Amino acid sequence: MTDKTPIVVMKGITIEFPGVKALDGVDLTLYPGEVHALMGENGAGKSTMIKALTGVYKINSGSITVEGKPQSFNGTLDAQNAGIATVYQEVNLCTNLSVGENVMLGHEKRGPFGIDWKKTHEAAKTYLAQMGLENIDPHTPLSSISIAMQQLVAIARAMVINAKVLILDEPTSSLDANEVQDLFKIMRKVRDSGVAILFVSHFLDQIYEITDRLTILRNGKFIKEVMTKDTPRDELIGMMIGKSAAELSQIGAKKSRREIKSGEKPLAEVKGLGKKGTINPVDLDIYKGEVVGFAGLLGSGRTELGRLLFGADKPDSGTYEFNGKQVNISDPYTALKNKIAYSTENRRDEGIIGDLTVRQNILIALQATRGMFNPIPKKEADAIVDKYMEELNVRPRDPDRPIKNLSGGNQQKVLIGRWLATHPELLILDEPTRGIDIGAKAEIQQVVLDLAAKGMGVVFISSELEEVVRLSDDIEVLKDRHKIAEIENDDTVSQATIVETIANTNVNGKEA
Amino acid sequence: ACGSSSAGGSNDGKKTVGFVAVGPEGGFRTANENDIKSAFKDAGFDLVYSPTQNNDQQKQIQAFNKFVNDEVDAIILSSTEDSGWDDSLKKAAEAEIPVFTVDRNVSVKDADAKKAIVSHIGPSNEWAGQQAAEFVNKNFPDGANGFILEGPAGLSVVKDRGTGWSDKVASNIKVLESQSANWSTDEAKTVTAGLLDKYKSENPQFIFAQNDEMGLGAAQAVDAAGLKGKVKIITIDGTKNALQALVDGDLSYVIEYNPIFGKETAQAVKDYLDGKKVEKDIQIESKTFDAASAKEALDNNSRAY
Amino acid sequence: MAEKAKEEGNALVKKLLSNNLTWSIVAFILLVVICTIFQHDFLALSWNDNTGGLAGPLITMLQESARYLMIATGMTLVISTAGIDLSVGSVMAVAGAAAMQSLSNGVNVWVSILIALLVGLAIGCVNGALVSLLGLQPFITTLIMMLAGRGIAKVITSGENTDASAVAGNEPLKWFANGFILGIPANFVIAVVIVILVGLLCRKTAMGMMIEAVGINQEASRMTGIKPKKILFLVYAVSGFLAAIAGLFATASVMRVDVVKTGQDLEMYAILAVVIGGTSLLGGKFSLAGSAVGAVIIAMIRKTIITLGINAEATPAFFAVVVIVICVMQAPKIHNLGAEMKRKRALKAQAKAVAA
Amino acid sequence: MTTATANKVKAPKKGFKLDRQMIPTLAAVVIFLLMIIMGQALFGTYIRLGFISSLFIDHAYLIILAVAMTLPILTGGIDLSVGAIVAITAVVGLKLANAGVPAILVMVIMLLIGAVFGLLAGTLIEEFNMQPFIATLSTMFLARGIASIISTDSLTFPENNNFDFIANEIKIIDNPKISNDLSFNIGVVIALIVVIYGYIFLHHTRTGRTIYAIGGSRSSAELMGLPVKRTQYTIYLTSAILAALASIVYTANIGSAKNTVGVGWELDAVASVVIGGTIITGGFGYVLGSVLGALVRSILDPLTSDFGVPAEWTTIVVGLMILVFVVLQRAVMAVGEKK
Ligand SMILES: Nc1ncnc2c1ncn2[C@@H]1O[C@H](COP(=O)(O)OP(=O)(O)OP(=O)(O)O)[C@@H](O)[C@H]1O
Ligand SMILES: Nc1ncnc2c1ncn2[C@@H]1O[C@H](COP(=O)(O)OP(=O)(O)OP(=O)(O)O)[C@@H](O)[C@H]1O
Ligand SMILES: [Mg+2]
Ligand SMILES: [Mg+2]
Repeated sequence: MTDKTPIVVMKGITIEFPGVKALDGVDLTLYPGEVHALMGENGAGKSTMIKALTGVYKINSGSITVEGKPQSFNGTLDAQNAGIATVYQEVNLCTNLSVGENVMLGHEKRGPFGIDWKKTHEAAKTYLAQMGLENIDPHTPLSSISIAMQQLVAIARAMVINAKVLILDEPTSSLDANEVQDLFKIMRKVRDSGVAILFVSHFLDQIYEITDRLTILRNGKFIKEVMTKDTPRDELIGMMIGKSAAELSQIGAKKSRREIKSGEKPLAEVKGLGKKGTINPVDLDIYKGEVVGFAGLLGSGRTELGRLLFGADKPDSGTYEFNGKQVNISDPYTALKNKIAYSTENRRDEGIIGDLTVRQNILIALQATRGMFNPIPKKEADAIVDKYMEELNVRPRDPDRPIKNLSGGNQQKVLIGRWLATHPELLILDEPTRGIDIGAKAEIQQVVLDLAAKGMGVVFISSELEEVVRLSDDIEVLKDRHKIAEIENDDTVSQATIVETIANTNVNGKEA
Repeated sequence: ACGSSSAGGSNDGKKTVGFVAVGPEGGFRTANENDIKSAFKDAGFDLVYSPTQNNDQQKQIQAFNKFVNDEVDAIILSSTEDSGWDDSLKKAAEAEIPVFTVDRNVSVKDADAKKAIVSHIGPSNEWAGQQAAEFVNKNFPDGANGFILEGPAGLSVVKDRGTGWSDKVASNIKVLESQSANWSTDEAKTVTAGLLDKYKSENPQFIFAQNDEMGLGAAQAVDAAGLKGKVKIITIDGTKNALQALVDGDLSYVIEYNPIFGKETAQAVKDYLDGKKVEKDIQIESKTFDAASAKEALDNNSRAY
Repeated sequence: MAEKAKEEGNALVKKLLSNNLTWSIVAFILLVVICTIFQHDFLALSWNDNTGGLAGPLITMLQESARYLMIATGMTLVISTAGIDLSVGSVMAVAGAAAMQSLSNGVNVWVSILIALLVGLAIGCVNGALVSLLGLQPFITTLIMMLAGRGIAKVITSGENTDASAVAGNEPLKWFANGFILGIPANFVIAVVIVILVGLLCRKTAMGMMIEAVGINQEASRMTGIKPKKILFLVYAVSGFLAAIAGLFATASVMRVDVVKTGQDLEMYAILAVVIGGTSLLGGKFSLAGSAVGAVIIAMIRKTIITLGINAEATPAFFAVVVIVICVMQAPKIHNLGAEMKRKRALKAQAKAVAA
Repeated sequence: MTTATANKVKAPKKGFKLDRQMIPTLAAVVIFLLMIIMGQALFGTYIRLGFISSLFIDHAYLIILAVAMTLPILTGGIDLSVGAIVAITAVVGLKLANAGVPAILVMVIMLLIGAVFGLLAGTLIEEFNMQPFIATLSTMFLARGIASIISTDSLTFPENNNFDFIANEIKIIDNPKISNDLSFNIGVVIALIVVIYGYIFLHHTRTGRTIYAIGGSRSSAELMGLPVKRTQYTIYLTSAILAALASIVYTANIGSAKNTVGVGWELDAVASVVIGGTIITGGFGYVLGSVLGALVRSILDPLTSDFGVPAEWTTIVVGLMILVFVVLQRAVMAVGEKK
């Protein structure tokens, strides 16, 4: 191992933002032909470390050498020219352009008359195919594919540069198991060709599956560099969170199913709810205190169904009864007024309001339901903000920071706090644990269970079948924008049951 | 629909005249254009009116070329600029459409283009500037200090009125400062207030405002500074408002820039189309007013604007 | 202890230096200084018995700034939603025309004022409806309204520059623009009061936050239950209304509307005031205080031009230079110059140490 | 694994991809044609060859400006200085021509002056974080101010040292009546070349694609490693140089100029670009749309004048026509999105 010469050496990297030292003397060494993971809790400084390497942030002290040459990049372009390809945590693509254009931007194939679009699109097609997106026409507008697919497109884009270093910041957070395996296949191929890969993920399974070496950060400080195979999980977790793994709250067994009393009226009763082109009519009952999981593959329509329930999109068919009343949920405002809340999977575009403070981001939905001219009294507001920052362990615990300056995982926690603050009776959570560290994930899962126990109806949408199976009372299975099955989640049900259901049922509900 | 017939109503035997205009801007301009329009209507013409925006010559050129293309019987040109018309006039000459310039004369180099212009009708800006200078000369034989309020930098009216002033003004008359107030009453008030502050010690005694609008603004600033009557204000145009102000003692002298020459213009066009001879340069008489003659003019209600 | 105090002091200085408002005020003071050099009694104030108020260059400057304060306030809210209102200048003309025309047609002065305000509000509502309900782009919508507004003003006065200075009973309106309250120009006082009211409305209720939210991320705001359409409609309506007040200030000052000149180019001044005040044209966080200072600076620049006796030909260039200087002073690059150089030096030293 | 992915990814519907972004531009074509037909039906002069010829000859400058304005608008920026750059280059150009500097050299100098203002705008935007609106507003004031400091006279070309060769009309069809002549001049050819250049630049160069990317999301474009800064400089340089080119074509055409030329042209150019379907917030649009937009904008004035609209009403009517236009576009797009 050590006989290799490192390709990237970062030493004593320190980065300060107004009021925070995001990194404090961190070292990182990348070797060719290895997958190296940056490990740490939300806000530990992983993304910041990556941005320091690629010149997005200027370092206050420390040194960076790439292939033995000292470097200080002035932006991603320089980094790219030096052979570093990066996929950042938040998807950074141009939604106004087509998928193919996004993949090839800056690397279009040129012919005698400038860009040769035919060749460019062909090239894009091959790169997309590598990511398992062979059936996506490169001409498709990026805006029309889901955020998860966009993530894959971003990775395909990174492949275009013949990089010596490939950086992937939480690429798997929105992928399902299949996609993750596809991605790993590619990562192995790339690694074997001698490229150094820097990888960030909060899934320990994935870490142990793909990585060779780990660098652990905590609170912006360098803790240790270790070889993956020599480090047991407990020890790793201990290093990441600074206490022993045993102290970590664990949700062990599967939730026991909530029994529905006969004659009990559902909290929400939906019949034939659908919207042409996005989701076919669906029947659905959600009871008080019940967690309903939506399971399905990428693009199966889980998000679309969630959005219809919240009125984010207008349904064009179906009836919707809530709390025994016929309701017409035509927009989010009406939904919130009826005590229905929805936390989006698309954090950057539909979730955070970047320049507003954490405080304002928590309060804003509650405020909107109260109306513009009925401000929340300061005391009450402070109490709410404190409560949810505390409960969800948002770090740093400073409510007056713009939310865009928080780490990805902490942004997610703030958003969940926003919806809880409205005291919903039905809470729809779309990928709530995306990008959340292992400690916080368990906490959020616990929050979901607690809320249900207190009588809230919860819709839980996640690409991680494991957590869907563990938390849900009922699981709705979707495929190709149809609901194909409803599974009562008892002890006989496992992830495999669901995968089988998806594979063996076609959209008419018949066995395939 | 193509062929010899022209754009408008030659079907009813009326002659069509295209009017390349500046557009309604209040004061002189509105009076002038309304007068031309009604005079041509009275004379039995079909007048197609085309204003510009922001004094943009380009829009005028476009309108002119369109009239040539529509084969109107004559074109009235009230240009914002005195040059830049050669090409368009050449086209008019080729199409044998007579052009009458009003208000502002245009300078043409090209011989073909010159042929298109039959006649110029309008009062003289330089004359108006000269009158202002002469009034000041006469009133302050021992010399005086004062300001000039100009229109926007670069318009030829502004230059011509300025040239007229400089041609005639006596050497002991000192212009402390010339500032633009953009033809605007409101800006003139602000500018004048500033100038009065700044030159308090120089004892300014006159203000020459290049139009009525600015003169009225200056008068208010003078009034506010408690200098009413001590500073003589001279303006050009001769709108009713200005004459009233003259009667009230807010202004001291108003030089008319007579906008009422629609009749003369219509007559010239008619004569030419009837094959009669038309004079090359038809000067429109303008008057000057002091308080007494202003009162008279207002009393017998002879002012149309 | 002393160390800590010093550190705190440094932090304060840093905060001040990176604050746009600081630089705007510095710019304002610089302009005043320049004027005083040219005209020694520039700062002098005297009592004018004629008008019953203070007199002097600064006072006329404040008098002029009232209209900028109004349109800059409306513009701030609009810009905060990532929009723009190019029609404010024209709305001023329309409102002025409505007031002057109805006055000279014998309408009671208070009714005339009301008509003017309602007309401005109505145009603002049309802008708002087009932008929010039809989803048209603000730039083009208000550009259309800018064109049409001039036309409407001309239609109201039949193309004349209606003069109501001689109409009996026009005193209240005249007073708005020319009067004094405790010696201070009434229009300035009124404008400041309105700015404060709008500020309170924005910050004491949730209105300000919601406007900002819509400007920062419209879709995310919609998902929180805010109704972006309502907010958009509201800000354009407010902008129209405030522009009408500005139009009254501008026309009542001379009791005459000039259909072409009243409010001409003032949309640009308002936008400049907003940007100088630190609100980004991309929308989001806004500062009404900043815009107010920006508005006064615009009036001050114009005063400086008169005071220095800058030629009509050179005024646009002078204006440009001042604006560029102010904006460059506000540029983060300039503030961070010191820190950046220190950082570079430190890194270099480190690199040397490593090499050695 | 891959098969699992394959069966869930359906091919998107055909035809959808291309049309949506093209719709506003197509709408511009249709409405332009409708306007011509209406003009012809009511007034009988709108398809005369002479009318068509002067539509292009008189508006070659606007077509160039519309192309110039398309670039910054595609990035979500704007260049308000184009009208003022026309003025300053025209004034300097004519002064030099009158001082005996050869015409070709004068043109080169005019283009260079344009470049200087473009560079200044680029610097203010990229180095000092000024927003394009404010930066170009400042350069607009600056250019206009310097132009009027240099001269407020109406300047004309000297007899033997002018740009006539650009303006001289070449008749393709020479009828006895001038209104039936079909003609063009080098100015029109220059505009045509600019349009082709604009098209190739935006659609067949990487810089062009970067412009669209910046319009989509500047921060994304930066993180994607695109040369954002360089592209921004290129944009404002190009638009300023094209403005200088428009100035050459315009002054050649009318043979004279002065400091007040070009007031409000930036707004005409913006209107053209928007009518042509480019979104003012950036990211979507076509050069060809802007050209159509310029033609539509140009035909509004003769239409209002032929309809005999009363003087006070003209700007209202022009405004309403643009409004109807953008509303129609919006409606067409809404229908397109539904499909
Ligand atoms: N632009 C910024 N301004 C101020 N503080 C910032 C900024 N970016 C990041 N931070 C802070 O730096 C710290 C590290 O953030 P970073 O995004 O690197 O965390 P991370 O390890 O990637 O976490 P996650 O797993 O949640 O993505 C956080 O405390 C964050 O609040
Ligand atoms: N085969 C496909 N090709 C292109 N776009 C698709 C396809 N399937 C779905 N989409 C788009 O992707 C989105 C998929 O819907 P949705 O987000 O509800 O899926 P999901 O089940 O939540 O999956 P995920 O959120 O993991 O992507 C929709 O915007 C839809 O238009
Ligand atoms: Mg991160
Ligand atoms: Mg989803």
